[in-house]
Amino acid sequence: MISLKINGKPIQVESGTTILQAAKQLGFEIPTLCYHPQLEPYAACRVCTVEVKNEKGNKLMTSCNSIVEDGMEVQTDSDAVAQARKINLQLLMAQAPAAEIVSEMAANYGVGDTAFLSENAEEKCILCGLCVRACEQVAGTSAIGFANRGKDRVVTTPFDVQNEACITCGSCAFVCPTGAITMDDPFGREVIHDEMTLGPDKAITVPFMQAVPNAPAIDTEACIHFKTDACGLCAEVCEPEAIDYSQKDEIEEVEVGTILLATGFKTFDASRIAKYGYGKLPNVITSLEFEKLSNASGPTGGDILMQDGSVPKSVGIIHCVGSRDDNYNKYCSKVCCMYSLKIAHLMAEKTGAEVYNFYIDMRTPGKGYEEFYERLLEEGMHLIRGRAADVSDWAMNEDEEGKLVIRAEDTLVGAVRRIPVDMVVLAVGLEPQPDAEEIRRKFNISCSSDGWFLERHPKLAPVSTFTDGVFLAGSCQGPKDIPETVAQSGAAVAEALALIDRGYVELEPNTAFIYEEECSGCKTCIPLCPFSAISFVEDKNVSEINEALCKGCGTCVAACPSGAAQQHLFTDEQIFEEIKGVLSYV
Amino acid sequence: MSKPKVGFYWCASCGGCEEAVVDLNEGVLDVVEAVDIVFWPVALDFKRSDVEAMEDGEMAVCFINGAIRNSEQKEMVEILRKKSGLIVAFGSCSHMGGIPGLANLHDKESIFNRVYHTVPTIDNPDGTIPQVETSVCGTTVELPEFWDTVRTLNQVIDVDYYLPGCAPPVNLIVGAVTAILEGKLPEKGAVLAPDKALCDECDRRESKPENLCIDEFKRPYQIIIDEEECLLAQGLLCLGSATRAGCDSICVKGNMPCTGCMGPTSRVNDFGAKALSAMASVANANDEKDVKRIIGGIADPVGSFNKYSLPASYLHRKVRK
Amino acid sequence: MSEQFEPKIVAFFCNWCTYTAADLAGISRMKYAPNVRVVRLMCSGRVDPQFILAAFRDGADGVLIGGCHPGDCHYQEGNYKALRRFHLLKPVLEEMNIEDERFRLEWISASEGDKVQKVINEMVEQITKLGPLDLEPISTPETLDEMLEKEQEIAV
Amino acid sequence: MEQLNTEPTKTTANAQKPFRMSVLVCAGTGCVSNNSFKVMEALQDEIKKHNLEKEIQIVGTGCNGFCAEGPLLVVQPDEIFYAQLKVKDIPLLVEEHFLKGRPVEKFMYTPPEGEVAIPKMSDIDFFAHQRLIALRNRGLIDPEKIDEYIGRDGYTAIAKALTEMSPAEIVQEIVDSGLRGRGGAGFPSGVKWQLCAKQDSDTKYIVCNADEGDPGAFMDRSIIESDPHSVIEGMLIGAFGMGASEGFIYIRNEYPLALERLHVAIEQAEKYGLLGENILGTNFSFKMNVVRGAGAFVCGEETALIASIEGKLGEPRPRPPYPVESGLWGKPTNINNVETWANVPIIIDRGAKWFASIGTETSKGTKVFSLVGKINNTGLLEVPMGITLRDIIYKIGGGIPNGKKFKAIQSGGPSGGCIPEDQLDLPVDYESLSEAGSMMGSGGMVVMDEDTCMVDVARYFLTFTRDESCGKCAPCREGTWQMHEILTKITEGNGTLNDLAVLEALAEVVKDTSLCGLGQTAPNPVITTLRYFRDEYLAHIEKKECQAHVCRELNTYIIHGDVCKTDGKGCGVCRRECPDKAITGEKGKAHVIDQQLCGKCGVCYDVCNFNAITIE
Repeated sequence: MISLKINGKPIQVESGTTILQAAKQLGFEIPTLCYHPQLEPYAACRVCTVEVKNEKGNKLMTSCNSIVEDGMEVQTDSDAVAQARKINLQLLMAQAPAAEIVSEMAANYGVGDTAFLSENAEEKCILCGLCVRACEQVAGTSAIGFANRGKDRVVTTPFDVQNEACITCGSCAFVCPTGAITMDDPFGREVIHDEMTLGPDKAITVPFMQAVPNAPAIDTEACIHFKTDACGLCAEVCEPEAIDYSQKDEIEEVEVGTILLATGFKTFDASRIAKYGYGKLPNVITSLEFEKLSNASGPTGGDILMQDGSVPKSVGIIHCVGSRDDNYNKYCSKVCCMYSLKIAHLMAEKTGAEVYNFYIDMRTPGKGYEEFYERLLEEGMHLIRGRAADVSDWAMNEDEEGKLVIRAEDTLVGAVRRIPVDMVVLAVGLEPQPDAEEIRRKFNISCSSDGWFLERHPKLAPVSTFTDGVFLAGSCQGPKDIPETVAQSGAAVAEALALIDRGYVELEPNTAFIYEEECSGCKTCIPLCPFSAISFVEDKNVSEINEALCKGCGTCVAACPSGAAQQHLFTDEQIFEEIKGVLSYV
Repeated sequence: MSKPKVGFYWCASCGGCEEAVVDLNEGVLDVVEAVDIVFWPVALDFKRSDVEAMEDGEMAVCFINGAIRNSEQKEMVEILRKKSGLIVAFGSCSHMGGIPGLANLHDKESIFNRVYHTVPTIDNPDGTIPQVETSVCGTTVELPEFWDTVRTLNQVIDVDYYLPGCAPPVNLIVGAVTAILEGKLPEKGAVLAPDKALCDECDRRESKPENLCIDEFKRPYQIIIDEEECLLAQGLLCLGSATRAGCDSICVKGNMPCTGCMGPTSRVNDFGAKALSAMASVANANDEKDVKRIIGGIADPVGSFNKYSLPASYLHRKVRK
Repeated sequence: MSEQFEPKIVAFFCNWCTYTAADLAGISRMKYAPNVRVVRLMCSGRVDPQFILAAFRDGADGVLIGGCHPGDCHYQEGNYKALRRFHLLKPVLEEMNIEDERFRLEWISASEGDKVQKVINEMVEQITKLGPLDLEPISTPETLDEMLEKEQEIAV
Repeated sequence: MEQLNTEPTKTTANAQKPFRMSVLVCAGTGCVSNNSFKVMEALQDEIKKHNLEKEIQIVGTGCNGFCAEGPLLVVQPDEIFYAQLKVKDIPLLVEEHFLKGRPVEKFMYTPPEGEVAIPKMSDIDFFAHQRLIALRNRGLIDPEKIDEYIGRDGYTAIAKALTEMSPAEIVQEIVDSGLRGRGGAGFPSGVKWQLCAKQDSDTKYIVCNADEGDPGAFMDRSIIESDPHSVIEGMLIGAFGMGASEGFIYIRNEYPLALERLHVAIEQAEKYGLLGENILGTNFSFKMNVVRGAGAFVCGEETALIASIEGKLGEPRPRPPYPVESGLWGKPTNINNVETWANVPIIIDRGAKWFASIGTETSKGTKVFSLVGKINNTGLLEVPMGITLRDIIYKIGGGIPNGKKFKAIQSGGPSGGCIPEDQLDLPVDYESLSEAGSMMGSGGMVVMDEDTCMVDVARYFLTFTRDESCGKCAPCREGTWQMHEILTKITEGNGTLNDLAVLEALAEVVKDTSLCGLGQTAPNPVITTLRYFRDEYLAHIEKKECQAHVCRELNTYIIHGDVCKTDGKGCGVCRRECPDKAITGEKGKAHVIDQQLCGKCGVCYDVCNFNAITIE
């Protein structure tokens, strides 16, 4: 332990402690600009200067990096210190007049204005180097650094060009004390709801409100620690030490009797239809993005805002985006008409905007659905029957200036209309999950031509599959709305329970078997069985089929060169007779 | 009690079956001791008239080898059927058509054309081909009618038993004769040989792997054949797994693959199709291109799988166009 | 034969894919030629080449095997075995003068009702064009003389 | 040493048949830029022409020191000193002196005030008062031939160190010698060595700081150019003493000749087994690296230098930890300046006691200075510590040219301070100079005469430190810039007394709170000039007057009409040259300057041949 005095107060601290840390323990605040507890001290701003008395006499030292020594006497606010801080803060004020934090700090020392010459009134950067150190020490990337000497010193990227080393983590902007660094939208748009537009989400998040379990998790794709093996700030600041980087996704094997496939759907990627301008034009959003915007726990607290923060006065909703379209999906996604009407209703209610629906056919079967549609008609919703041709920001007259223009044929009027709106919502359809094919193979089931999982029979076995014990629930089988999904899931669960309740599985009746006395032990059948149901019995020199393993395909039977293998229900004789039979009538 | 009378007859065949009888060596003496050979044209001077002169069913058994491919053979076997208590189809040719049966890949016309016109060694300026009836010096001379299709014995007459093989193995012959003498015959229509495939008695069977899959089919001249290892595992088209046992695997012992002369086991109807199925199944390929490559390595599939059995197969002859 | 030749086609369909697809074609009211006679097997891997030949012998003018697409077999790889046998049987049939169109192997998944329709209609059309498969029946002692007479006629 | 004898070089072989004369041509940078190589070529041609090759040997040496008089040539054994030679002089010189044996008086050095040429080098004042230790071989050996260094007892010290001394004894010897760092701060080298030797680490490094960045200083450069092996040997001894196995020489790339000679020297030393594995057959191994610096002044600061060697941005970091604890790549590292290293071999050779007998109580040995500015004998000199500034300026330097009055001497480079005339009897040692507000620095000395404006001098040095500040810490980056702005304001006549107060306060804060030595010493010129020449500042501010007439903004140019008319006949040259068209007048008549239009460029003053224009 080291004994020293700070402002006359004695204190004992562990060796290796800095004066700044020691002073903090005693409650003496020392101003800092270039210091950050998670970064190595840099001692560049010199604001943390204190006066130290030791055997060599009095000396001004920076407290952020100076290690305490036995017998030190430190003054954190002596006249000399105050004078040094005043001058240094004035120098920084002159250099970066727009850095408010500096002026505020100077005001504490009675400095209102700098005595020094100022060159650039807009300057915010005080060259404290926090960003550069954060980039190197936290992000581990060194994508930014200092260039030039002296007064020409600037923080920049190598050769002043954007470079791939930058992982756009935003550490530099986060740590910047003066706001000199901002994260820019590459499209130059003002960012109001970052989830929707760009910029990385935080690497540690609770997936969504009310998530279960309601615990934050690290997104390893976004986390700097996993990208560059640096950072680790969260572990440093987490007092209960709950952060564990070594945790990994684990694959656990669970033995089950039945499996429900409820892999759901994926929404249609609206940017595939370039003419609607999604991803290019501002304020063209998808229905799901509208839901997030409208959500009370969403980024805008439920207010429907455009990217410039204003409320839309007119909104177009385009139906059947990616559905009922030979170029994308031929089928009707079933749920879009109704949710579009809901969006229209909410939009009108929340913003008072004029809402235009562009539909092909209005499909509202179901309990209460048609009535809702009627209600909307009464509310004065604009419903235009016709597929929207495109969305553009190309104005042909003053009314269209600064707006999104939807062009559509109004088939009821028989004319092409141009409707200028502030915001466009695309009612995107439902699509099978991109990995449906993979899942399908894994479970040995089929897919329909659209890619939805195929039921065993469309009428008689709508939740079963061709694989016993595997059932389908929800929209992995095809587009469904919520009640339908719930109903079908219930059915699937009931089927699964029935199987579980019975507690045993019926074997296939059509298993293969071997006439032992006729088997020559040629082993031809053994490698053919994908289920390893056939084994060779050495002492008898014959093959033997385990009927519990046999799934009854009959491949071995067809290959058995001496006909010793046969299949129940499908013996050679039976099939020969069947062939004769089917050919016997004219 | 007089000794049972026995006959031997030879139709479309190579004569090897007759040799097989002779191959009994001194055993033939025991046969002669036990039976009275009353008809054996290849060895003894009997005439058709001698047979015709017999009472119906006078012969206890008649062994007929060779396929049937002309009218004279048909007539003879019909007579023999009448005069014999039992007819035994002797050897692959009468059993399944045999090598001569491969003529079913052609027809009478093309065969005559080849044999009498286009074969390089022929000297036939007049282009003469055999005629059933020919006038020679005022008399009519007859030749048997040559059929378009080669037939197995049982396609022509009712056959009681079959002695398979090309030629039938001696021990099977002895076994058959003994059974007849002792009256311990199986059900009519039976093949007088074990009803298991050759792998069962093959010396190399233990070297056959359980995960047999073939990357390339080879012909014997293409490799130096290992004398211990399963021939199929070496890539040779050995049909032993589809072929009835009873030959003591003499070909395999001679380091040559089984070609299937003993015919199928009792549950198999079409020897060639079944053997083909077994061989194709173990080709190690799933991709169409690879399948074609490996399967393409099997030269002459019809000749390979139906070397002895074409007339007895489902398709039995080429479709006429 | 004044009346239109109607070919007989024997189809061996696997239970999971092609048979279901045929079912789907039915449910979907897809009309296909009635000439096909379906033999349902659990898997195309069960198709013994003997069955094909037996079908031809018993009077079929064409044989169709329908199985799951490669990789999709309900039994994992039965359809590959069918593929191997098919490619070995093909040259045999060719040598026996049975036309290529008379024997087909098609991968038809459970969702491809339309493919069932297309394949069958196509096959019927092609085989109708070829005419009946004139495979000589196999003689027995009883039918021999009759057949020899016929043979004589052909020879003349 | 065995190895050395087996490979006699040409020089040693020739040495067996002694030459009649050795002609030592200075090949230091100063003389080279004055065409000494051409002179040498001409000499060779001429000697060949006269068939004197076997009698006369020509040697290109390192810097002789008397750079103002280059190209220089010393003829041994008679020590005849020729100065300012030109190629056309050579035929006469060769014929007269070398052939006929009559030294040529007209090529010899004549002191500025004297009339008689001085033939012998040691009789020249410039050389007479020097004591050469670090520069012991200058002008005597060919720096590109290791044998010549060995011939002058080179590499005997390392042999002694390796075979007769323990590492601890070596370090102790340096401690006892009282040698202090010659790079500027004057930290006792022995103490630093002890600290480094004490560190427990498997890897240690030693570094030679040859990043000589002060304007007007060329001590390190001369040592490397004239005697590179003395540095290498010093480092070898240090490495053995401190337990280091690898060394770095950090040298600025602007020193191509020094760089080349260093490479040649290292190559030769490696060939002789004096560098590399198992040096002189012992277990001691040492690898030498040369790192080229890009010429940033701040890289002379040791932590910035380390960062630069490591390939990082050359900027200092806070100390502690000191490099002896955590230096290059975090390993203990000892950094010494070129001159310090060059002193080491001779200390080991002749003993600490001998070395400690030279100099003063606190400052032992000698110091090399580069003497420049308003001085007659510009050049490089080595003097014992304790000599007075007056002796340096008047005895060695030969006084101020043109009979001007001495005003101040600035020592220690741009970060040093200005010392006025009343302190000229100050003994030159570390403490005295510091007390006077200046510093020893690396040994630059700039002499200023009465024509020098001290405010302008301060501004000039601030220009340098402002430009060379790395920009890391705020007081240095911003403070030097602001000080420079204020000084500029004053020199332009816009200064106020408040500016002076701000300047003084700022200078103190920059000095007290800057991170590294650069910033801490950058205000020295301001502080010392304010201390000794405050009246000049006040004159600039209050009277808007620059006594030395250096600050042109403050000058008023006046044409004396009578002189112009009578002497100059109204020649009109000034009118034509004036860029501001501020001068009017007809030919033959007196001219007048319109003070409103005058841009104060001073061209008229410079072009007037009749002294009709004066500055008020």
